[in-house]
Amino acid sequence: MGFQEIVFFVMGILAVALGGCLATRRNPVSAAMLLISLMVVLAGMYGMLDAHFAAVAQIIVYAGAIMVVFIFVMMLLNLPPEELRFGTLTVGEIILTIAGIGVAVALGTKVGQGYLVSALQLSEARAPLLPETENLRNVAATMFTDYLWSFELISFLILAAVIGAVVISKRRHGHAESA
Amino acid sequence: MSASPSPYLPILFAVVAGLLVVGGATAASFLLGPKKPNDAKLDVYECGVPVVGTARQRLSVKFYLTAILFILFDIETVFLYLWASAFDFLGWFGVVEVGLFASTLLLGYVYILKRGALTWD
Amino acid sequence: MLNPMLFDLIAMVLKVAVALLIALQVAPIMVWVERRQAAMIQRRVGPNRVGLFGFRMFGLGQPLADTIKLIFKEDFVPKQANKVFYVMAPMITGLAGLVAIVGLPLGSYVEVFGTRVNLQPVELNAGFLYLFAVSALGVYGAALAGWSSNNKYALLGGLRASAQMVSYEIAMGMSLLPIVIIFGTLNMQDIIAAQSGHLLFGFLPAWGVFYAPVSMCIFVVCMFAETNRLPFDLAEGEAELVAGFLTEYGSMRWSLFFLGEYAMMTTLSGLAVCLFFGGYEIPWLPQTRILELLTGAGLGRELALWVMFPLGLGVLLGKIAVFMFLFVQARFTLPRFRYDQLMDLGWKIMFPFALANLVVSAVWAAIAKFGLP
Amino acid sequence: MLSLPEMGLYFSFLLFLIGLFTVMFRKNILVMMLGVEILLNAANLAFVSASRITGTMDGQVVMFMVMAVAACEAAIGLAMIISLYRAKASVEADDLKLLRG
Repeated sequence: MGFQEIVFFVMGILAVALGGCLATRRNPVSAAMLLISLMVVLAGMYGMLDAHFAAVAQIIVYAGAIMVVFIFVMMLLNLPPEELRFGTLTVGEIILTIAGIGVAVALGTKVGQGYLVSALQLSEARAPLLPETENLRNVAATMFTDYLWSFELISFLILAAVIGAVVISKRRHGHAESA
Repeated sequence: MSASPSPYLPILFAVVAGLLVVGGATAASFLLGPKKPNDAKLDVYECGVPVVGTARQRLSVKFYLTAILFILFDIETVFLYLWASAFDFLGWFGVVEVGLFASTLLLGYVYILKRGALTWD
Repeated sequence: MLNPMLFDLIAMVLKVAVALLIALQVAPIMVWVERRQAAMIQRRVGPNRVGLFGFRMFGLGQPLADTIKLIFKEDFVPKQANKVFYVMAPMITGLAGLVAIVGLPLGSYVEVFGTRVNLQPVELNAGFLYLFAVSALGVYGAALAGWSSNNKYALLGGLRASAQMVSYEIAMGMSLLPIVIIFGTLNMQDIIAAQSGHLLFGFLPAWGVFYAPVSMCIFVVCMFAETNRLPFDLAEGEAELVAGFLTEYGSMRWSLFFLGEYAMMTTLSGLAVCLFFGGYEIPWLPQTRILELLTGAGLGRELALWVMFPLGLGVLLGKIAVFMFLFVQARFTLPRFRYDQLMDLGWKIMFPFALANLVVSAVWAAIAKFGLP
Repeated sequence: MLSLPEMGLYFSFLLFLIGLFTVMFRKNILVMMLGVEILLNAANLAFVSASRITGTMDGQVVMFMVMAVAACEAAIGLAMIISLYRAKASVEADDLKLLRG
């Protein structure tokens, strides 16, 4: 159990603890701030998994862009702290939860993990194309050659998101509204 | 200790040292500063004008839209950095490929300008 | 010989300490520089009263006096303010500034007991993107400060400041792409080395600014906007919204905001210097030449490297000082933008220019590197 | 005991559980959206661990795709929540019964 494993384990436990604490916060803004710290801890974990550019991109995109909009929306909708709804669980939800936890535990056992890891071996992925250069160049080399089509489709996805965001937030004509 | 100290150790150390400096300054000011709160001082500062309305009304949608469009163009910047770092490996093929990517997003940007979504009132 | 692990640890601690000291020294000095330069521009004297034992030191004691004053002023939390975030906001801004400056390269390398020590405290695989990540986190300081101080004007100021920082971040990210394309790497040390070797057209130093002048202009403008400096400081403009998101803050918390702002200004101008103006290299006299001269003059190799470290650091700080002079000069000469002009400039002018500049330099670099298609 | 990436897989499914829990047991739509973000981050962690296990770069490439999808989802979702808030002045999930959901 080298030092790296211990540090990674501690960060994992910290991430799970932050997630748990986040799920039970009454004030949405503190929940969002906890999610930002969760994302920074995850960026550290990516760094330890040798995904250096993923760590920096995670902070720039998730913690630096997506959460800014969450914070904007939460701050400006002056939301009252919400009382948590634990009591009223419907039967369907109980069954769903048990089934979910059951599947999760099955996946978590040694057999499940073995299945997961073996599933990864089947894919015919190539070895990194620029092995000893920066991690960033490897990712780019694989992305722009093997995953060419999904990269182009991503641009259409973002285009749709841009047009959708503009259309949704424009005021519908003849609809009085205060903001 | 681990084979080679990971490149993230200095960041951790800088964050801890920064927290010490920043926390120390706040604590020093909290401990050393006088503590005589009175209502006038604690009231909201509105240049002396009595406060009107609560502080948390809703504000114009422009702020949300700016931040939302920022996310989408930030994703584009991350993909462009990926391509720029492997520019010499990808050659002309990469330039054409990313050209398509960027021109599609340019369409979105032109749509925003035409629709006047970012004109501040 | 002490074991390599301890050696790396000590080297890392010392490098981070030097970087943090620079950041902590910048704030008081900049306060003095701003007042003196403002005085010079407006033909008045500026602070020169504070002195020790009758020796006036033309006002250099002023920042010291300010710091002590700020520590002893009362800091209170206004009613209904969200106490946790009210105290946390200045810490986030201050911390972002301090953690960002650690990413700058202070020099090339130094050899101690034969092992080579790289003089960049934080050298990540992703190079200078580390600085963008930290400045992206710095936005929360302004947003939380505005919201948590329960004051309409502070909320509007905090919102405007974060919206402005956010929209100029894209143009800043886009503007540095040509540099990555031309130099092929994100690592600042390699970029500086690539800038110092040869001469461009015979007499010009091969600086980034001559390769991509437009991206330098866009980056400098975005630097002003990113740190809320005039002419982009509408969020805390004194005449506009009382003091923007700083309205409810006093004493030390107020100065923490400015500590973070000055540290972020130093970091971004350091980044501009390293990418466009050759970092710690003297234009026509690269460090390798100096090393030969020094070792030729009889100094040992390690001692020569140790002599070159303060020289390189001095050159870097000198170039950053030029940018700081530019910051302060702009503050007292340019009028402030109206908010819609400011956002239009960010979205409708900076972003298209950065994109066009990227297309031009990508095609030009592709032709230069791979010949015509 | 466990190599680093396998531990990553364990933590990613723990985070997935927490995200699922947040989405199911919270009334405020915004906090549900946070739950969805946790789910996507758990998926990202699993992809990066898988990329480390197999030693190829495909995991990280797909991670950037997931990040782009998450960004678009958050952008559109929040735009909808804003217009919904303007219509109904509340963000409680129970108030949205127009479609008899």
